Amino acid sequence: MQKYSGFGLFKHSLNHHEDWQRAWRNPTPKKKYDVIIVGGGGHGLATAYYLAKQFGVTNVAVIEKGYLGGGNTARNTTIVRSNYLWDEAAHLYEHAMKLWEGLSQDLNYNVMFSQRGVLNLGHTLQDMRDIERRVNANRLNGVDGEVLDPKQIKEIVPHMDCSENTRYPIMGASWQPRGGVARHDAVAWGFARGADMHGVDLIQQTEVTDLIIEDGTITGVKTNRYGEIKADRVGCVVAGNSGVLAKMAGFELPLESHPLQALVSEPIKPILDTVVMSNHVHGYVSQSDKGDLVIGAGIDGYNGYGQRGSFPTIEHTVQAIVELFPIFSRVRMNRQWGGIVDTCPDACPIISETPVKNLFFNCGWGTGGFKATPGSGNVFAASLAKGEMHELAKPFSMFRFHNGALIDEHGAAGVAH
Amino acid sequence: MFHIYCPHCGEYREEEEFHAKGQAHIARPLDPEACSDKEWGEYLFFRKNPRGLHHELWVHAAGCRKFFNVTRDTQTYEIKEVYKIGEQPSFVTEE
Amino acid sequence: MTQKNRLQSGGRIDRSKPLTFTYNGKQYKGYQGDTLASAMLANGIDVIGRSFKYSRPRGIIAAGAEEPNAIMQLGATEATQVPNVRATQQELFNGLVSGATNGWPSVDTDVMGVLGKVGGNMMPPGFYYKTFMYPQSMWDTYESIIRKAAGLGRSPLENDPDMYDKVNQHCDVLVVGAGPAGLAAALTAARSGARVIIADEQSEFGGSLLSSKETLNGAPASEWVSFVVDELRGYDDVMMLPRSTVNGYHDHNFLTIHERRTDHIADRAPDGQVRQRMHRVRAKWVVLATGAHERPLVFANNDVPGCMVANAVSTYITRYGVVPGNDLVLMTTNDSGYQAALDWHDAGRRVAAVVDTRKNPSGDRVDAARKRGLNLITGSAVIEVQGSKRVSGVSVAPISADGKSVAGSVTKISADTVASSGGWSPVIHLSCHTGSRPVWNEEVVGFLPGPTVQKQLTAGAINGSYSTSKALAEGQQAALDAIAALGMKAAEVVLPQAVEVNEGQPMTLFHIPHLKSTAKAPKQFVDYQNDVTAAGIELACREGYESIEHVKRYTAMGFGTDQGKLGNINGMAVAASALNKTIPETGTTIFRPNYTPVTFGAIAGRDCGELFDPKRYTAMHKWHVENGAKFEDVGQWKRPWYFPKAGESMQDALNRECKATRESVGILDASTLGKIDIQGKDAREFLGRVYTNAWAKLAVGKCRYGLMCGEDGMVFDDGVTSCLGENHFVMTTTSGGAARVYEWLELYHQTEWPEMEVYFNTVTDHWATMTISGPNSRKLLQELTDYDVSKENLGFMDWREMQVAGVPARVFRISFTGELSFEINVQANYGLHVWEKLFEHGAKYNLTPYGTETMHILRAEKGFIIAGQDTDGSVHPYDLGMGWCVSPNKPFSFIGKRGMAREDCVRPNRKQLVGLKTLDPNVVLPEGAQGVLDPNAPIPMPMVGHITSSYWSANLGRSIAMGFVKGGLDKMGEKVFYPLADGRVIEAEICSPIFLDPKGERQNV
Amino acid sequence: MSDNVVVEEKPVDTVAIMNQLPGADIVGQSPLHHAELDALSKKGVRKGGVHLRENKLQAHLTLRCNPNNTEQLAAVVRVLDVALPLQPLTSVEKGDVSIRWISPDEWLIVVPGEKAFEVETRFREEMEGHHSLVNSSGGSTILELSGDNVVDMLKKSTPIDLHPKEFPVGKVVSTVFAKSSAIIRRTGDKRFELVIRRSFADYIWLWIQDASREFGLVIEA
Repeated sequence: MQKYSGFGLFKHSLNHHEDWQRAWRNPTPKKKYDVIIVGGGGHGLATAYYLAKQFGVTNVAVIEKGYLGGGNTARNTTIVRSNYLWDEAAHLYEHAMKLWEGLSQDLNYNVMFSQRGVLNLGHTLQDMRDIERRVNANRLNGVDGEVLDPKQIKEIVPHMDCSENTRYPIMGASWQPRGGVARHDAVAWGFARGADMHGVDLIQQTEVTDLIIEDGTITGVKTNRYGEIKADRVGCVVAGNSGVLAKMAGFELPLESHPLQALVSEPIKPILDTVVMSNHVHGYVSQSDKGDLVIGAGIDGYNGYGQRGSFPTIEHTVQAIVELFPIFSRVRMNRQWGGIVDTCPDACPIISETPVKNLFFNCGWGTGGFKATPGSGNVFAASLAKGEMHELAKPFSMFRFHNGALIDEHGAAGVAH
Repeated sequence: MFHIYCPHCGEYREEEEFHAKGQAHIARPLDPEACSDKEWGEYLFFRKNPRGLHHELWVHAAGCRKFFNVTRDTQTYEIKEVYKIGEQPSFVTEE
Repeated sequence: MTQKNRLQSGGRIDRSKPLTFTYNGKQYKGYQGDTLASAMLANGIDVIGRSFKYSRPRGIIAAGAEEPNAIMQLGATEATQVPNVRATQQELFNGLVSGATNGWPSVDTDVMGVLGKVGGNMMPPGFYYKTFMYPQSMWDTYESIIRKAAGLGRSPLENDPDMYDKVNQHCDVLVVGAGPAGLAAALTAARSGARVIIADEQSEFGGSLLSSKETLNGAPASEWVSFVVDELRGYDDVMMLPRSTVNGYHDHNFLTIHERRTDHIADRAPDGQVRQRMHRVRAKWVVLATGAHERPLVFANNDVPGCMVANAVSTYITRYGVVPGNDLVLMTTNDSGYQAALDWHDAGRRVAAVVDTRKNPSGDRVDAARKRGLNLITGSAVIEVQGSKRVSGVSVAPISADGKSVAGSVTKISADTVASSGGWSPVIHLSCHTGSRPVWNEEVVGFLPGPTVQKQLTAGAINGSYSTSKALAEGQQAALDAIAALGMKAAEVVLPQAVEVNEGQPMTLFHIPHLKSTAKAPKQFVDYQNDVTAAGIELACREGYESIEHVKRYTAMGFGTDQGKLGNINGMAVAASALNKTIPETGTTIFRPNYTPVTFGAIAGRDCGELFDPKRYTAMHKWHVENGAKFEDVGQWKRPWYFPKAGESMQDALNRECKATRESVGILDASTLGKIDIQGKDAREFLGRVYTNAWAKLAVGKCRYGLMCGEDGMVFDDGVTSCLGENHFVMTTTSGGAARVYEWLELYHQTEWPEMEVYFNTVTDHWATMTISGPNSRKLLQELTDYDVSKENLGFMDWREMQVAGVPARVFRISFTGELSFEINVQANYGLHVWEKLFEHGAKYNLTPYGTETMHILRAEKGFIIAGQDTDGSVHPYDLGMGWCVSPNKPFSFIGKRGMAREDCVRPNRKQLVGLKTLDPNVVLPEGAQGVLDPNAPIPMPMVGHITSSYWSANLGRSIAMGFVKGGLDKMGEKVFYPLADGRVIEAEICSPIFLDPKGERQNV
Repeated sequence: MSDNVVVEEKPVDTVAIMNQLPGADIVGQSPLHHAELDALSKKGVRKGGVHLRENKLQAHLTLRCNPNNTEQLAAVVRVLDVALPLQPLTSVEKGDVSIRWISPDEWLIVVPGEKAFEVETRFREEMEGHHSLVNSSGGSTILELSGDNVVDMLKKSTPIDLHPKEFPVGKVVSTVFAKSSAIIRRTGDKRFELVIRRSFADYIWLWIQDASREFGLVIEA
């Protein structure tokens, strides 16, 4: 497989780029795999990549009903951070962060991971208590973090209104310098190319129509295009569709799918270097390399698979952004869109064994999925390779909703990500 | 933005007046003590989350403050009917 | 400077009103009625920007919302800068200041352009995914260069001086677009008595009729437009919105219209006027009459300034009296394109050639071209353009019948303008916004609106019905359909007679072949704004990005501010051809809001600044302001935080307030606490179900503290509820939790226990509540009431009705400070009166106002929790050491009981709330500090819990804290360490959270 | 201290009501007291598209009862001399009594401020069965809005359809008003009444001033 580099680009430019190889094959599936991953989004592709590359399981297929990376991977606001409150979540997201830090080189695909830092603003005394609590926990968990005062914030984001005469003056912020953004599509494509390179079959435009379960053990899947495909283990990484697959397997999940909206401005010259998030006024913003202000809105309160939400949610978000950055008032919103986020009651994911043997689920990431992509794929791959859950995944069992051992990250999850 | 008919006020109002309260018809177990952890967990957290027809609970928060049920398609967002607490939906999915 | 391209007559501009404008620092003239684009063209400005990736010179291509290139920076002052204004949609006004958004040092001599030429080949789509990776540490540097090069215009750096607002509208029929179809629809609906809104993005109604020489009923079409507009104006129930773009179509027929009210007058709205307005429309029916955009053809160097869409050329000539060049070559696949050449010729300039890709074109316009003796070259195409900052000539060659290859020798023709027409794309954007997928139509050679659940009708060019007569008829029919569905009676409207134009069959062609392969030929642009070429799309397909979504994302096609209005269909065609598929097999194209970009200020409306969120005030707020209070935001409430005196630090003030209260008497405005009046014979039983403790025996005249949990057993609110009558209670909640608790009670009552006879009414705002607390509080109160408030007559946790300062009051002897306390409630209209009377009498007791911070300290000295500060949704009453507040033996399984019995809730070593005393009494632990048992353990360090509340206690002369510690209730006296970010490690000892008066003697006097 | 009201121990009762008004020597301060509308009405503009008057210190009583209980309905007539509006979103007005439908089992009764206790007492005497009457006079105030542009201003503030066909005189709705809420009743062709909550009154006052700016706002005493 060809290696991507500046030199390679130059070489190909001499030939008018007519000889680039495919980034991944378009194979016909085999009859049987060691592992089938259902779902070719970022998490599924990352799982396949690490299975093949790190855990030596190369007889793997990813079955995707649409196109690769076409779900929430393609619809999020690309923020990466690991400053979660609870130990279990912090460890998982920090595992992801460490993988992010060398991901472009590991994949030989520039995912444009840019550690421009993430600010979480506090506007009330309780916000500041929560920020102190979280930053202290982060530091002791090995996650970078600082608490900043308004003066320090102003230095990092000079164009934000840090004055005292706003409705909810900024009292401080947590600051994770290693946080940042990445290019969302590139993450899916990079993992896809990497997985393919290690022999994984990526089967697109193919829908899993049923799970084959014998005596409480899964043995394969049925598809609309290729009939039955056997597998020793099956991992479902299908976000909003998890409930549908769980139903095929005969169990329910504590998930609800909600619209999560986002929007971008027209591209403007660089004006905002970092990610700014505010749970209190309900909005967050960063500026992409293309110049768009990328803005995340809140989750709509109702269930929805429509990839769109309600307009007042957009209005409230824009109000929050104008409140934080009054100078953006004359900048214009170009486009809005919606994703479908599968949310758990405790705002933490499910990475879990299930009542069916050899069937594993990875879902419920809510608003936190993109930033976890490599970590989620990595621990899920480890679990699928071994047939038992990785240490970091264990707390995220679906059975926690029975015994009550929830990991309540609503505070850290906030509006967004 | 949804346009929702409030069965108590007898007219359509904007979504801004309402709050979505999740899946409808989740009855509190009559004898909670008799529930296992699993059963209680399911009452608390496990939901249908259908793609398609969904029965959900809404409250006319800024209006008459009454709760009521809505049958809505979660994909097209069409509202098929609204009905009062204690009533049954006439639109149901075939299982 | 002269307007060299301006015609002496014709067009809808007003030559008697010359206007001056500035572009890139130079002054030019235009006329009232011009757009910035038409004025620039009139002045012969060719290069209006540089392309984003290759930095190629670019000119104006189109005349409307579809324009990808003419993206300008506007604004005469810093505060009124607007980035990325489309010159084709900006009306000219006197004094308009504009500039190009890209190009350094200027658009004409651009340094990046050189790089673009040299490096362009190094920048195929997705090149950035393939490089800038090594060494890892260099990415930041690479990226900062990429960022600087990207972006179009710039944000203002000063705050916006203008106002925006929103208006909620309701109508029977919303007509989008005021061309022939829209006007026919609006007229029919209006005459039938419907409530109609008709909106159009342009400055005047008429749509395509504004830029055509068509006649209706034998007269210029504009006469019919005036007639309709006049009639519509006469209806009370018709709202006409020019300069108003319907930018979003949301569920249940909710649409947003972005109206620009003053952008055509000046940079800044005239005083008192709103610059832009968002109409939030709920329409019973929507008629989309949004028209169509002409597709340019894709050919080599098709971005050189002077290359334009054919229809735009006509528009500039007929509507603005501007001929944007001297020598025109027209390339077309269809008859409608001919109009540009006819208009050009009729304006007196030279048509160098009409190049028709069809072998044997026929039709009225073709005949007209022949009649004028135009140089008609058929079965051929413009395969390449020459020139860099302006077209200098074209290469024309015969092409094969399928349009896929060059089929003959090349002829060069000199020209300065190339107009192209590849047919039309219906403007289906709005119909996609609610998730409807467009459907490809072979006949129209374009996507048409797909099936939808919205109450939506379409008319005219959006349906691929391009003739005026069809547009009129469909507009009328749409209105009739809506009127019928609304159950109204339709009025008669006689449509005007349009002249039928015979048209020949168009050729389906998007991408003009070249002698060389696409990869080797000069760049053939598909998406101008994002520099996406046909070669780039083919490369993406070759690399395996086969889904149209992949192609779009990999190449960035359609992601510009024009959202691919010109390029998307061409791009799909190129991809389809590369993949050997048909266009519908390749996928579809989905558009999202906004149709064209919308100012953030307009979306925010007036909900910003002072009105961003309500500030809620108590009846005594004015007094607090006058007495120097600092305020804390608690939910939407503004609560006094502390009352500093001159020269005092915050801690000084707190020390003073705390001591005054414990030593004499302090006063707190507690009006913000939620208060819910509960009545009915089942009220008592209801309380027993929603609180964790027992309520069966609470006597009239008594008060009791209660904890409220969710079904998961976790604490979510608390407060004191008092028994006012056997069937009558008043519940208090936290200030922030009032609305939630109220809805919670209603939820259970309405959905679970409707048979219970109980009514809840919120009375939060009705009562002003003031708490006097401290050993002298009784003396003070007694001075203001005839009622005997002695211990014997008004015991701890009693309430009584009495007059205080002449005002009837309910006085509750409850205490959150641990001191003798009285909570006085009076109707809020009299709150300030009573408050001031208390101060009149309280001076001698040094009555001291205190705020939330002192309240927090005083309660922490007593170990009382604050829900939301000492709880976080993950703790149950036993975790808080408040098992005393749970009555597990109540007959009804109260809310929370089962939840707190789950396996994880009863395991040992849960985090429990305890008191913490620092070893050094002068050190105050920061709230949020995390405790560890071994501060020397390696990272990640096992944590045992965090500090929830921590203060300097002036009364105790030391610091106090509350916090969670794993198994803490069984670890009294043990040590916990708090490593802080500044490197300090603070050692503390676990203790009871009741630091002061553990027996409660102070409050029980 | 004034002792013109004799306070005595009440016998244990099912519900507690009290005369909440002090003697006439103590003047109440309405939620917009601080805005000094009276002074503004004297010195402010006299021409404008929106007119505002605070109808302050009225008695606001929330009645909850069963609309199917004819006994209760009859009791209302005995006390107020007017029947409850049972049709959703309607109101009645007779003499100095006005009643607004709020919810199927809830009505807002407004009578002159000094009559609150009298009405409460009469209800206690007359009405049987499950019901409640809650005095919320201190918690809200009434804004009277009128003028040629009153609808234009309201359309900026509430999503309710105010077209006379949909919103005739007498109709009443509880709805959102900006980021707060209001009970809106049409009292005339170009005349509306808003019942708003005390703590939000200043916000709504600021909002109305801003939303009326382009039309001119006239304050009436």
